[in-house]
Amino acid sequence: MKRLYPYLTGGITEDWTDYLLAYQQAGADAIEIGLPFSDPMLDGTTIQQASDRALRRGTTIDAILADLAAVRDRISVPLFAMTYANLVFRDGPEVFCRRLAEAGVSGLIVPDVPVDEADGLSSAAEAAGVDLVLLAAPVTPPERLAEIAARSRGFVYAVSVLGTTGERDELAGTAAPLAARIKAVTDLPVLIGFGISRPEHATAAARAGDGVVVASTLMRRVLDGATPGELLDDVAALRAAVDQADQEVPADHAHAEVSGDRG
Amino acid sequence: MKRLYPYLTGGITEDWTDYLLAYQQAGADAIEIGLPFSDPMLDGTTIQQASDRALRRGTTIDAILADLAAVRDRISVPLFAMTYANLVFRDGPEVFCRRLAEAGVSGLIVPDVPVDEADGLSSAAEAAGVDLVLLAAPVTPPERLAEIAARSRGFVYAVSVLGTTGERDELAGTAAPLAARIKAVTDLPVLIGFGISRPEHATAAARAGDGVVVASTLMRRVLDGATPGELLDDVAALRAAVDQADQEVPADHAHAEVSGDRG
Amino acid sequence: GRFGDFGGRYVPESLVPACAALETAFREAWADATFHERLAELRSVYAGRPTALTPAATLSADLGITLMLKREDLAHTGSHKINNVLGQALLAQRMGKTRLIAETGAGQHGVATATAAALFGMRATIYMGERDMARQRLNVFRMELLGAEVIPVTAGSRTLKDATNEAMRGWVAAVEEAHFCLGSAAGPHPYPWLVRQFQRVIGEEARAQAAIQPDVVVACVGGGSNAAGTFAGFADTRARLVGVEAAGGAAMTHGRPGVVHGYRSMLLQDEQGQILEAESISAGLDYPGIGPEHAHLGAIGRAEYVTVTDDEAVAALRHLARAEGIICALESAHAVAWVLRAAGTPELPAGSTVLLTLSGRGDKDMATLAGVTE
Amino acid sequence: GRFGDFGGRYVPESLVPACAALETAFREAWADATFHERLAELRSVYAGRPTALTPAATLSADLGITLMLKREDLAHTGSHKINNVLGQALLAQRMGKTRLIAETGAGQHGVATATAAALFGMRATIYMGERDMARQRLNVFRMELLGAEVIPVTAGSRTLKDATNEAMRGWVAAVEEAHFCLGSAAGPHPYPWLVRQFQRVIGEEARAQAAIQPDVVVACVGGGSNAAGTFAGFADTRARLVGVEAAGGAAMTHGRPGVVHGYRSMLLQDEQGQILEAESISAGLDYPGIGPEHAHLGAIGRAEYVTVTDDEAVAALRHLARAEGIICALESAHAVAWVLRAAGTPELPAGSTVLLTLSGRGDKDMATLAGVTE
Repeated sequence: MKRLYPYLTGGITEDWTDYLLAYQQAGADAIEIGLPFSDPMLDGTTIQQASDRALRRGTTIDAILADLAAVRDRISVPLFAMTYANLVFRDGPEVFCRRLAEAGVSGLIVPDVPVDEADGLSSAAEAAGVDLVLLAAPVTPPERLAEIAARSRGFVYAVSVLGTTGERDELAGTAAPLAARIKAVTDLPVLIGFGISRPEHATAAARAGDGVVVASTLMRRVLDGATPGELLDDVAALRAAVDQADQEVPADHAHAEVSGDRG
Repeated sequence: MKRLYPYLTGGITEDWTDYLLAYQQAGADAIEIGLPFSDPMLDGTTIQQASDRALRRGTTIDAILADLAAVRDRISVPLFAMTYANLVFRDGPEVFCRRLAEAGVSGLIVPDVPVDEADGLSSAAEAAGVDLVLLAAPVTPPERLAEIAARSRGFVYAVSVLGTTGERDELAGTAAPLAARIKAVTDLPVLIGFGISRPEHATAAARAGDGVVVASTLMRRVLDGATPGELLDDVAALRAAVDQADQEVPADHAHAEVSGDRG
Repeated sequence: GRFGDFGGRYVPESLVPACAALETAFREAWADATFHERLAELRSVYAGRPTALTPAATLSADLGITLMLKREDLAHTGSHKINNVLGQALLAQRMGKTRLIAETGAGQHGVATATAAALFGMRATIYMGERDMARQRLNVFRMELLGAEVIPVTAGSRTLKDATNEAMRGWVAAVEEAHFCLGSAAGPHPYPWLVRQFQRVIGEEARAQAAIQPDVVVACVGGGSNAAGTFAGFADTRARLVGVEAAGGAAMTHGRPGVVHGYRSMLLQDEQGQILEAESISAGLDYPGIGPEHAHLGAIGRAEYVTVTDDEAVAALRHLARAEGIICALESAHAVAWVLRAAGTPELPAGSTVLLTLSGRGDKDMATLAGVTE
Repeated sequence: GRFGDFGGRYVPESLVPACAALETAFREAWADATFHERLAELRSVYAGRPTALTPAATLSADLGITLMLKREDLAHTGSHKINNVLGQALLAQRMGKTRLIAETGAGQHGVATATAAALFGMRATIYMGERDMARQRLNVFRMELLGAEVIPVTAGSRTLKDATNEAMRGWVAAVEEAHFCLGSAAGPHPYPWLVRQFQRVIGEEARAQAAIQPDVVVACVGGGSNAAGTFAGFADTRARLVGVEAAGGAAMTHGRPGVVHGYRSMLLQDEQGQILEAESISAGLDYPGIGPEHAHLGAIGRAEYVTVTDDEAVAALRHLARAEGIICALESAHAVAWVLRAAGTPELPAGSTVLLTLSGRGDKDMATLAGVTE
């Protein structure tokens, strides 16, 4: 089954956990929760705005984790935290990972901690029982890709494009070849993220990998005031798009389709 | 008899020659006529403004000399032109001096042609029958002073002060010693100019030399709109002040008085 | 790029190969005599090096010390920034890059980068906070005149911190054709090291020029490239090394360890780990981080870091102008201010010989200063 | 001070002894090795000399010539003006003067004079046209920062011509304590000669630095001090000397002989002999006269004088910025414009080797240029 991991910026609204429940109800296989940082270097405008809004609301990691703990018994899908190194290292990775685990977060994605800098965080995550997900990019060379795949836990995050998060008109041609390269060196699921903006992107990406992470396109809706109910519909549409990939096409066809120029 | 040479900027008003007649009527011994130049380096604010106004009226040397020719038969006192080198050299000093003489101007003062640069002008003036008046300053060294005195014609112009023309609160302490130094080396009349702003200055300066040139204080009045009749009164007052020097005090007393600090 | 506990390469995976390639290229270039020759040639025939070492006669007499000023204000484009960009542009050319991307605060590094791009026939894209663009309109104009594209950054505080984020984002998106020409001794490995190597010409020249070896070497520190370059020339001497921070941007003095812009160092941050905005009158010191080498030099006690207020810096700029006829940058004025304050105290005893780097000229700050004065 | 039919000392008697004393002092100083040593020291440790000679690689390739740029833009305070004021300040000090008086147009000479006064602990009084003060507010601020008194001149066109008159008036009134630090190779004897001697370091350095001796030596000319200094280094060679005037201030091309500001030379004047106002976008060339040595060099055919329009100068400034990464002063851009126009024509045949003096940097002109552009 192809996977769908929608993203939500923690603390974006007072009742932000309602969106989590909606995501789950719409068929999310797991949810990525952004812990907002003042300087989100890898994020495009949408996620920057979402982080800013959450921080201006006065949200903190403590508050987000407390909110999560409060809905913990209603959430059955895995939760991944996505944030930046400075928040992870603020009180040390051990403390940070333990707090995640205590709040029911089972995975962690830190885009500015590449594999070379991941030693301490990796052990801390493992000790706390948290999966440290590593990212691979189209420019990652083969040997390094193998190392990333080997050290990643939970899944491998395939960054589809050279660029930041953000809505795009089409899925990058680099997405499918990267997913294929990663799948060749690991049995972990490979999820494709960055720029999955429309259901057809999700279908195409899901064909190439094991599923998709969708962030900016959803957060754009949240920023524009869409309700959890409306987001439920959005995620349901993505769910259907992802499932379509599962049903229709053998993997090597899919590969051919998304890697071509779709102008 | 002590002399009074009042100054008027040529072409300052439409009927500027009326001021000449007033000056003469009030007892001027000679009149200095400024031929306005765009860059009157040695003149203070008042004469600058007067030159500017005359030039903005569109006056020219030709126009001024034509105006003079028109009143020539009513003027009996000598006329000295005062102007700057560029106007003198524009068509060559010969042409310039001849034009002066033709208009009835008998003398010429060019403050930016010091004795060292005066050769050509000196011969041209002499050929045209125009007296080239040279200036001496408080800083002029003795040998040079003797040369200036020897080469000056008509009178020697003693620049009373290190500074430009312009009204001042008191007569400079440098005036009388300079006049005395010049008188020691020449039989020409020595007229003191620059900063003779009040009748009492005129009295003191006339005691030290053979007379005074008065310019800015009169031009201030003209600029402020005083009529020829009013200027007649001003010049008459100066006349009285100058005459007072003649009557009262022997020359060496005068010298002592003006050279002291008059606080 | 690693200095004890500090430095590192905390960047998105998309940038790791580019950083690695840059490191390799730099190592090769640095070992290549031809590269050094070309760099030396550019410094000499183009950038105006060596810059003068000026004895500050009046100040020395007034303060009872011997003060020498290393005059980066005389370098082409008006600051030490040119040293770094010429090196990086030469390196980028060697790597086959056709475009330079840079962040800028006051615009000095942006102007320097635009200059190098023009000289090398490359495109330049300069990210600058919208607020800084408004404050430094003439530097924006200079960059555009040099053919650079200046991109306004509207995120966050709209200053250098945000411009740096945006430049790195821009680099992520153009990593194959573009070289990120980072302006300070900060950022991911190899930048802090590479920038310091390109700036060490300051310290090395000064050391060779100084008739008496200094007891104290002082420079202002924002990200810290002029200080790093100056200190590098005296690292193996007994000279005290003093870095002067802006009181409102004193990452070393008031910060704590953290990670931003790809490196681990001392950072101004709140209890939550959110990066704080710096507040300095000097745009070049208006930055919440400090180069990792400084964090290390401070940690091991090899260098000292002190702070100076906006008011002290403004007064020092005026004092230097009147005493020596040199209008230095507000950044550099921080170093001057410390000397003025410390001279004759146990911090800087009478009789000391002091070498101070004037990182740049003050023309860019006249509008700011006129505002303060009026 | 006398160059054929030109030059001389057309000043009020009050100034003659001061001019004579200055001449004597200068002759003595110029014959004194100690004076030259001190001047050389100041140039080197303070003013950033020698300035670079930059091969303009891109322009050379594009134009089919070999173009070398003498970089006075890199000198302290941003132009060649510092060469002259350091010499004059040293001379004034030797003469026991305690104050410098100067005229300024764009403010570059005023800033340089204020700088030298600060360095030598003298007072400085700078006369500047009110209109120029409004156009160059930041230079006014720089002068005041350096401790100079800036006196607005409200007479006439309220520009350099009037500031010069007023400075000479100020000198008349303070001739015993003050030295008139004239900024161009103009004015009464000995100024044109003295200023050229202090500026000849430009030409002499360039000649020593140039690998190939130039066929053509080109510089912009207002009063003409940078050109005089440049030409002096090549007077005894076969190089063609080309002075480039602003079309709106082309005293050599459009003027006729006359006397102003103490010297006889070519002047812009009307039929009556009234001095005309020049009209150039470049404040430094916005002057109706030209130094008498240029008038002489033109008269005897040793140098050629050509003109360039405002538009050509602005375009040349942009062209140089993009091609070589150097933003030069609008004044200097006139020289660049002529080369751009003439290269490849019989005026400046392909294959020529050209030495061009960039008299100053363009920072001061950014506001003007932004106005032109917007």
